[in-house]
Amino acid sequence: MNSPESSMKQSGEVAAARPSGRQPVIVLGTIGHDAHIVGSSVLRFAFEEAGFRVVFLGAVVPPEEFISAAKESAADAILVSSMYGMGRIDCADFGDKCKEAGLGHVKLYLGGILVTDPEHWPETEALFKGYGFDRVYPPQTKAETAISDLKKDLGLSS
Amino acid sequence: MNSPESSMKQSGEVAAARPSGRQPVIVLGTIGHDAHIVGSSVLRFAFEEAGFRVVFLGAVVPPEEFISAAKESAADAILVSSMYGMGRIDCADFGDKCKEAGLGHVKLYLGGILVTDPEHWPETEALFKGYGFDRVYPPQTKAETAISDLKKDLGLSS
Amino acid sequence: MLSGIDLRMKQWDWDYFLSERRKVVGLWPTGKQIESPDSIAEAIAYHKAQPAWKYASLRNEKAEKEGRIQIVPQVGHALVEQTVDHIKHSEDLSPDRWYVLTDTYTRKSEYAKAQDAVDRSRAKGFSYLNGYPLVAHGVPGARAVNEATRAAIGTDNNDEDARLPWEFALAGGWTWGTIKSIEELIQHSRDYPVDKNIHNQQYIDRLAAHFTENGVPILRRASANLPGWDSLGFKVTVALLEVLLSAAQGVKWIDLSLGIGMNLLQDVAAIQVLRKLSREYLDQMGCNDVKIFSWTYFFLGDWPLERGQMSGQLAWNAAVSALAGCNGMFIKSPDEASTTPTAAGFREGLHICGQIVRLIADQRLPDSEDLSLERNMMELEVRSIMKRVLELGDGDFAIGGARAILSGALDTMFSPYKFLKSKVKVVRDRNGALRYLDHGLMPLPNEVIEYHRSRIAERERKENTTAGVNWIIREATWASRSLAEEIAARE
Amino acid sequence: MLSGIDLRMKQWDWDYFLSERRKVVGLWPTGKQIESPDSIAEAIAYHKAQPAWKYASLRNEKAEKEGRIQIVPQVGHALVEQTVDHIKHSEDLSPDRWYVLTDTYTRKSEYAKAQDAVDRSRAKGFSYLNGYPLVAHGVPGARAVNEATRAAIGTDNNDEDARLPWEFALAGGWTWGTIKSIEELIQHSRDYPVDKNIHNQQYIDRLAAHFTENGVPILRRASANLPGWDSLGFKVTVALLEVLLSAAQGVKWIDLSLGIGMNLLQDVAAIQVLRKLSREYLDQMGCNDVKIFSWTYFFLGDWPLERGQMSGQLAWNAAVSALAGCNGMFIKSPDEASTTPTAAGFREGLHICGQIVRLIADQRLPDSEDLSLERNMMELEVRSIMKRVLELGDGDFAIGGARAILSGALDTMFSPYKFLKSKVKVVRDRNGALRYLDHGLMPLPNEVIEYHRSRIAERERKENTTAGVNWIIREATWASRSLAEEIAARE
Ligand code: B12
Ligand code: B12
Repeated sequence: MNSPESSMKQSGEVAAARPSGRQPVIVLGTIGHDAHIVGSSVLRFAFEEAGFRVVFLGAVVPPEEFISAAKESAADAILVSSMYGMGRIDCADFGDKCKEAGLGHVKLYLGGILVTDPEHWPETEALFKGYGFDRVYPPQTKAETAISDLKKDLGLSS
Repeated sequence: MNSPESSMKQSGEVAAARPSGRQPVIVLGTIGHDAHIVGSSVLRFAFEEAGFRVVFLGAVVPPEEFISAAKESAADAILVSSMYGMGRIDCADFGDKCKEAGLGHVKLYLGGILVTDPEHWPETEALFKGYGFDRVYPPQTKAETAISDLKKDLGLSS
Repeated sequence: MLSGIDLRMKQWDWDYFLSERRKVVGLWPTGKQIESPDSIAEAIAYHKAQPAWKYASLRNEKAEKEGRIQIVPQVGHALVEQTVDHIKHSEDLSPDRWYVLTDTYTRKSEYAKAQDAVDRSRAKGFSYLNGYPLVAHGVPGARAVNEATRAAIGTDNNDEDARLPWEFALAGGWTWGTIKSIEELIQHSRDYPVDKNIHNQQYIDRLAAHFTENGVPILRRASANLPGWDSLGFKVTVALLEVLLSAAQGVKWIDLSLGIGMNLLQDVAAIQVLRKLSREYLDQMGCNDVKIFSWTYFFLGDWPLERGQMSGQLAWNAAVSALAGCNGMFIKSPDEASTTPTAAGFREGLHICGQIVRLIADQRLPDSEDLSLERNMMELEVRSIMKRVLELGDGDFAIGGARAILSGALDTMFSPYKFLKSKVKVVRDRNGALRYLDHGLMPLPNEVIEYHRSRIAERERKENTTAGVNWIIREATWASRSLAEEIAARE
Repeated sequence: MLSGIDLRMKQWDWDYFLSERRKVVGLWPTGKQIESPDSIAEAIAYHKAQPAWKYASLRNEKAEKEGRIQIVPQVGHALVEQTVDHIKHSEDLSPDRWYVLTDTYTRKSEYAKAQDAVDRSRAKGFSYLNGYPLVAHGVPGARAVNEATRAAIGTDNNDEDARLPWEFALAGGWTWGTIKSIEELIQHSRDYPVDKNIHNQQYIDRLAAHFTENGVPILRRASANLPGWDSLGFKVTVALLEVLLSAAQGVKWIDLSLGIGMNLLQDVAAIQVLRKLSREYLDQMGCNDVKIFSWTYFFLGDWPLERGQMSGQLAWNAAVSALAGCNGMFIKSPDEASTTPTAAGFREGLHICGQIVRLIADQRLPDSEDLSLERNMMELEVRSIMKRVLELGDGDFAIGGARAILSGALDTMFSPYKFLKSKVKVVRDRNGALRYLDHGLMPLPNEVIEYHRSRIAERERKENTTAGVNWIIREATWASRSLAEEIAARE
């Protein structure tokens, strides 16, 4: 595993571009007032190890910042983490905002602990897909799952 | 609390007869091959304290021994404990045996952990009432409950 | 970041407090309920009519005398009724206090958004908020919650600016709440000025002290609710600083609560060191009359989704707390990993932890060489950082604490706070104790650094690997991984 | 009661064993499956074809090397399919062994009744039996259960006469099981002769030893599965005697398992004393090649019905076991207080205890003055009883053990056995450690008696009561009482 000497919260160094093709880029962070940064940190290291360039925004990130970072980095995907239960409000128009910003082609993934009350997962999933996310993950989804999904969605594997 | 100096497994001394009326008598023990003696020991001390004479048979007691002890002591009630799960078989004809022995007037109480598989309590209760028990108790019934029921059933309280 | 306000560790003038207060009560319309100058006296009168068992402070004293360990669950939903129902659901289990978490909007002073979410919650019949909106429901709400139970109600509202929520808590008869003067930004903030945050907490301390001076013994809880992956010595230092800052404002009753790391010896050592040093520093400040109590806060790290594993982890946290002989524990529920805790969940948590407390009763971890070594090392660590804080503050812990956070003298791994150095790296040793792999710019004595290194080296030898970021990442999900999946991967 | 047979602690002649065996296999028709003289060799061949992980003995050795703590759940229903389903339900959690309890009829050699209950269970689709009828299902049944899992299968059939069930266990490829040469009657019997019971266990030991001599390392578990209210020193003595009796027959792999009393220090002391003295006495007997392992068996006392309390108690038992650093633990399930354990129940038990083991990992209770005092006292106690046993047996532990039970040198409170003195009274001290209120006729050194008394006196002072039978009765439901009811009664 590559072990960046940077601090645990800032964006890591760009991993060497993969030999063939452009290195895929993701923007990653925890949305809204949400301070939970550990889960996204785990994702960040796993995606870097898997060969992605990760623009890591840390926690307490306004939706707009995800969008501007995705534009700047020409990201292939935005991965949003929401842990603190306010995702229902924070994420309500995220898909629309991305489209408005011309990011309609960017994959939108969401994970964490999305709602405050115990809820049947398919309902939660449907709710957030309705907000424009391509994939929505239940609590404690492993980084590997998202990596393999994203590789598939970006046509990097089948 | 009276604290008999006898060993924990033999029958305790007869408590002083209550001033008015005959001291009520119970026969108590754990039925069949059942070795669990602690629950019955707890009952024994509680009933003695409540003024009953307790003929304590200990554990691993054949049904016949309950009956002969009840006859000998002119018992008002037989309290059977069954903990090990074989009550369904051990107790199947207990009521009939008592009736045959001329103990139709004796109250029959049963408690412990009566069946091996998780079961809806009303079913278990009905099963054992069908075997001739007047009262059937779920796991961890307190001695006080049985004492107050028995006082009621014997007309010692209302 | 510093805003440059004048920050000192000395008690505020009451007039200064009152002038600040006029701004605070104006932050949101419900503030009208308490804007009159008489409102404080009225609140004090309400408190005084309460029986002794409504006071967390007095409960502490009584429980300590009886050698009884207190148990405190948490609650907080969008509506008063939801919150009250949740509390009532466990009233027969007689928790000593309820720990009311406020929602994120209230914490972030976004009172309008909180109100909006309350309206939506009422309309939809569920809770849109991850906590109880103390400001939106104002004094009537706080009193309704308070009067729903025999337990002592307290608040954990402590984000950047918790002044208005605290006004409602105290007006509502709540008798205790959390201090986060040092740790707050490290935990929840991106870029708030650290001096202003401490200043806001001083406001709350001053208010609590005023109640206490007037015969209402309000308790403040120095939380060190920092993530479960943090160094214990760091947490002890943070809590100690918070204790001193509160005492300086006149607070007289303080919980020393410590987030459990889950290594029994290290947690017990930390609890003992925090108690010893708090007493020592308080006495040096002339605060011999400040009463302190030891508490734990359950592991603030990864909890498993699987219910059996979850029960085991809850029980272990309770066992560590009881074996440490603390006065009480802030527990979690089996819902921890999946939702905002439910009423049924906390009932189960109370049963699990209550049974542990019953079984452990007076059993304590006996002193031993291992424990004393751990304690000595931690004491060296804390004293050394405290010395630096004082130097940085030119003799003042308030501004020193602020500068320590910015300069890396106080530092930790995972934080959203932009101005924290985040150069520290902490890993677990073979016993699960937390050790500095990299202490960044923290002023640790060499002996301590060597001690931590040697413990890490033990695990390296045992596992035949090298400590590094890969350990940290793996440990982020150490406790929560599914046992079945772990076994499948091993085989 | 003694039957008067010739009982000595020396290895049986193989020919004597074989002559006994001819009677044993005739006890029930399924015995035909193994009556041929070749059947033992055939069973040994079946065993030899099994991989190393089917052996409890080798698993012990491997786990000890890796410092891994093993977890063993229990199972046993009337039908093979029910039993296999139960096992499969937790296969992904990879328990190290399964502990197969047989049913009461099989335990009491009432094989006809067991067969009848099997038929009824098959007809009704549920289990009429509180365990697995090992004799009724014979070799095919035992092998089917064995082949259903990667775990090492073993038996707990050990009532008065467990010889035939053990024949089936070993023929079925099961690699371990319990010894109850001393404790059996105290636990389950009314009036069986104590010398005959030991003799029956010698049969099993001799059979296990024969397998071992032939390259199949069968493990015997000295259980001391005595009630959770018994003195720990008494349990250690019982286990130690059982270890020696088995070793004398040639058994080479032995678990020293100890029923937990739930006071951490006392349980750890007991585990340490049992290990130390077992090694010492074995070596003195020239049995340096006998391998011993430390195990716990979860509290054999009252378990609560309430699920949360139950989870807490399970976790505490697991924590004590792990902190003691034992090689493994025999766990219970959340169904303990209400039914024969279900498959789902044991899955949950495995999760609860597995999480505790993960969290505690290499953490151990460090040595301390308190622990060493407890250990020293217990060692004095055990040595003193062992000396008396040897005297009673004129230098022989087998007949000495039998006489000790009858004379009160080995004695305990709650037993159905008519010929036990039952003069002993044991109560808990303020830390929940078990202490002799009355040691009856047990030959305890004065120092030990005083030590126990002084601990009881501490609790008397604390509670301002006098120790007596009322304590014993109250403690019979100490752990299982409903927390809510207890609180209601207090208030
Ligand atoms: C540690 C913690 C904290 C720490 C955070 C420290 C830090 N610097 O990050 C502190 C103490 C600061 C904290 C504060 C709060 N917390 Co908190 N916290 C936790 C806790 C215990 C662990 C979270 C964690 O770090 N887990 C470890 C990491 C590695 O796992 P993870 O985050 O789940 O991430 C993994 C997966 O989920 C996945 N994943 C995550 N995001 C995404 C996104 C995508 C796209 C994908 C594919 C995958 C993915 O990847 C990771 C690797 O597998 C959880 C409960 C739990 N889960 O055990 C509560 C929890 C998240 N907190 C909660 C709450 C309410 C709060 C507070 C409001 C109140 C409080 N307790 O003080 C504040 C809110 C602060 C804020 N403004 O956000 C609630 C949220 C409830 C809800 N959703 O309804 C939880 C669930 C606890 C609870 N049950 O009450 N918390
Ligand atoms: C201690 C114990 C043992 C000890 C008994 C020691 C002794 N000398 O008594 C030993 C180790 C010997 C033992 C052996 C066995 N046990 Co056992 N044992 C227990 C245990 C853990 C506690 C029982 C106890 O003493 N509780 C404390 C007393 C005070 O409470 P109590 O017995 O429930 O009694 C109270 C009430 O129920 C009530 N009550 C009881 N009877 C009656 C009757 C009436 C009329 C009334 C009104 C009230 C009443 O009064 C008491 C006071 O409140 C239970 C599980 C549990 N409950 O926690 C298993 C348990 C009873 N045992 C069980 C089994 C299967 C066995 C064994 C077959 C297998 C084994 N584990 O080795 C053998 C059987 C031996 C035999 N031939 O009977 C099962 C029974 C399963 C079932 N019913 O389907 C249980 C439930 C454990 C389990 N879940 O597997 N056991």
